[in-house]
Amino acid sequence: MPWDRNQMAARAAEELEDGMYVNLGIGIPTLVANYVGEKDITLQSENGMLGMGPFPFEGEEDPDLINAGKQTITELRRTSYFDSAQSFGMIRGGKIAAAILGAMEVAENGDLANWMIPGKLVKGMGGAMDLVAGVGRVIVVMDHTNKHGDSKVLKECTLPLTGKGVVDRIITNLGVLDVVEGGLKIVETAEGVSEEEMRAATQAKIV
Amino acid sequence: MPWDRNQMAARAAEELEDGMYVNLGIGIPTLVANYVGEKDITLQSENGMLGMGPFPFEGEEDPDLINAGKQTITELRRTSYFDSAQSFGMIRGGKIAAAILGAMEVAENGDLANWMIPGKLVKGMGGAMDLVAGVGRVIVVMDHTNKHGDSKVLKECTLPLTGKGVVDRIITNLGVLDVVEGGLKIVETAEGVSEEEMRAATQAKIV
Amino acid sequence: MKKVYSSASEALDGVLQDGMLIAAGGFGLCGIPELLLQAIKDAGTKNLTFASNNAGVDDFGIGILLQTRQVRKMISSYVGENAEFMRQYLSGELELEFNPQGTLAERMRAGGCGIPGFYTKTGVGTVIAEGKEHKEFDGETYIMERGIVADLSIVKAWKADETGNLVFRKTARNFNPPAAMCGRICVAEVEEIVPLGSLDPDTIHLPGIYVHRLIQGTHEKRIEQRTVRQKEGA
Amino acid sequence: MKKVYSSASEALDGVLQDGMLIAAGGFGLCGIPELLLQAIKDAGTKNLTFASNNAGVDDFGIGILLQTRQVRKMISSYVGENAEFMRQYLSGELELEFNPQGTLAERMRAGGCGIPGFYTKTGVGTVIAEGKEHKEFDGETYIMERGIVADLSIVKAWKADETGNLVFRKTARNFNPPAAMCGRICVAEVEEIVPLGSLDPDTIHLPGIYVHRLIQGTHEKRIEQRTVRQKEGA
Repeated sequence: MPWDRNQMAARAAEELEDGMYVNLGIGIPTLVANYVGEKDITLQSENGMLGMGPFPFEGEEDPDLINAGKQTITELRRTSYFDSAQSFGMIRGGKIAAAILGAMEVAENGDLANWMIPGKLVKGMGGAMDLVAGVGRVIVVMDHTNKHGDSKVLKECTLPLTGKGVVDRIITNLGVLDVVEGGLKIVETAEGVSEEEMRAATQAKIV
Repeated sequence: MPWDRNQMAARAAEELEDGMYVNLGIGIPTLVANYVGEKDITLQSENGMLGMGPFPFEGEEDPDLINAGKQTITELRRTSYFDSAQSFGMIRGGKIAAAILGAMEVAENGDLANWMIPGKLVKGMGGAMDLVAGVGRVIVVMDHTNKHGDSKVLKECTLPLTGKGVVDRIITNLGVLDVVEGGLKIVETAEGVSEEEMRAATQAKIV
Repeated sequence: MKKVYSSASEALDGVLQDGMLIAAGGFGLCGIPELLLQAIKDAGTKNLTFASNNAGVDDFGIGILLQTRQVRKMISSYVGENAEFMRQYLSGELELEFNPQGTLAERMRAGGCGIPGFYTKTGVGTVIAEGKEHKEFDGETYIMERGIVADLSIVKAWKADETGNLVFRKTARNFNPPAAMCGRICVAEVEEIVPLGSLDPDTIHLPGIYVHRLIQGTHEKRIEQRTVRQKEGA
Repeated sequence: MKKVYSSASEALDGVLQDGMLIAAGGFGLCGIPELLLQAIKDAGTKNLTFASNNAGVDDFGIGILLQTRQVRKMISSYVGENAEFMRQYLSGELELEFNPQGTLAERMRAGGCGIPGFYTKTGVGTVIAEGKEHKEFDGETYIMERGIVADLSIVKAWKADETGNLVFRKTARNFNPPAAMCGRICVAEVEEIVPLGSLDPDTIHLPGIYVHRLIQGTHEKRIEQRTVRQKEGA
């Protein structure tokens, strides 16, 4: 059976190793924080914070303390604050070990599209282009197909790119794929999902 | 009579206006601080400090608090500290209103040489090249001639440059010269020094 | 040298000009110079370009200047929270230059640091790279981005002393230091001006050299997305 | 993830390699990683290149590695305080690349921030500009300088917590943050490791993400130029 959102997040959490500094995108990636367990993971919020804590208790919200999704959050004992130039300096400089991000489309060469649909309202790329260009490892978490049943794992992206050849690993509801020389490689499938089912749902070349 | 070191420093201090952030080089420029009087001047030390105070009292030296000449100094109530990248960011970015520096040679086009004599021991340019390239106004304070009586105010510098066309004003023991279109312009002479004496001691074209 | 002014309007007096480029601090509605934005609205300055990560919401932040049509162009990374923005943009009244967030922050910092151009991997192979110089370094392709020098910077800090030394609080720091650095003139608003000497010189986030004018005021500090968790057992 | 090591030698174990590029913090003898330099001497690592503003004095700082001929090349802005340096340089044993001080600091910061090149006015028209790319921006000429990425950074701070968050003291901060940022691995020495949570998150100068290994030790903190004034009437 395909993974649900929480199972995808739990699988993504397995990618994280002790001591890592990690940036989580909005949506399913945010849920990854619930599954890191005992691992010593430090979350970066690109608006200027390392060591992001959980949401505050009611009445303890601080307007000066938000995450990159503009949500109120809390700090931890390890927290440090810095300005946006420093924050993206560490992103661009490869100091963040991994980013776990959602996507609209991923291509077999690692191209990623997750910021705009031409003709629709365009809100902007925010920090996504910097993250995919800079962090050590880009892990995409998304449904394998869109609501029409079309594959989001493509030979070529059709939407404007967020980054070219930037994706390392794709975690979908059907399983896990790596971007390798010549195409994608199936790393594993969700329990009860066959490789054939994954291939059928994938437009990209699987090698 | 030509100015002595302290008179040159006092004259240089007249260049400074209320509210200015200023960088003073070693030698005579350091003495300028003694003549700012009631003016609200903030001294930058390019190793990472704004609001440099005087030398400490004996026994109050702090190894963590030195100026760019590596001398022990003190802080003031307005002092802020920052790192070297930030320090030269403000220098390069034109935030320092003026630098008052010594020189070996100045040319009529504003070229400045004050960091090396080929064939002699070369210690390095330190922050001098950044200062002359970045600050709002470069004021040179030096003797008009060297110990052999040769002019240090030249048609062209003979020594390797610290900066090209960077000097705005020259204050020597004989008076004050500005770098203008086509050469140097005499602004004033020391009391008892005639324009003819200054011209005779100057190799550069005076317009 | 007096930096402290009595009001936002007084602090902006003689500084505002139609058509100018203003760099503004803040991320979302966090750490935005809300009093100075209100004073710009009151002054009625027109045809403004803002370099600002976001464009506020309809009735707060830069949004209040969109309502009055005072903004001609935004240089931003994310503008999704503002219906009036979208209306003006789609109707062609408002120009928009998207910058990746890190590129925007670094462009401001560079402009303030005398760096007219720098190379980044961000945006290579995307629409952001179109028309920009490409260069190889050690076998990888980068694009050149330009430093931004603004005519005016407006920023919001937590505390200041009278010489303009600024201290920020938590994630309200964000774009404020780079925005302050890149302005030919920088006006700052703070919650409290403290006596000279009461800020620890080691904890000053932005030295007063960057701040030309300063006001103290009361801030609404609106929260954009109030998210909370439940106390266990409550 | 354990970052705290028991000694400088332990913290450098497995990290040192002959011929590597090391970025070192410090200005003069102020804020230099004296314990790590001693440990590098003890390890006997050879053919080192140091990116460091200065080269220490004969018997302190990088000078101790010059005595043992462990240094092949210096990238520095000022090296005047070291007789052994001059001897080795003039005899051709030691290579020297002069960088203007601000260019060196910015090269380190750029390297740490993923910026492989940037433009500066510093050095235009001087020997420093020779062989470097020149480019016009808005009618002025600039030269391109490269970001530095070091194999190893060694820095000295005042306090740290166990996650590597660093706090510096007064002008001992200097090159330490940019040097730390540009290293693939950064080892820091501090005067005191304080309990987690005892550093105010708003006052951390360098976030722990930049610091991979950490030691606490006793520092000599030698003064290079002791200058004092007399108490009036004393």
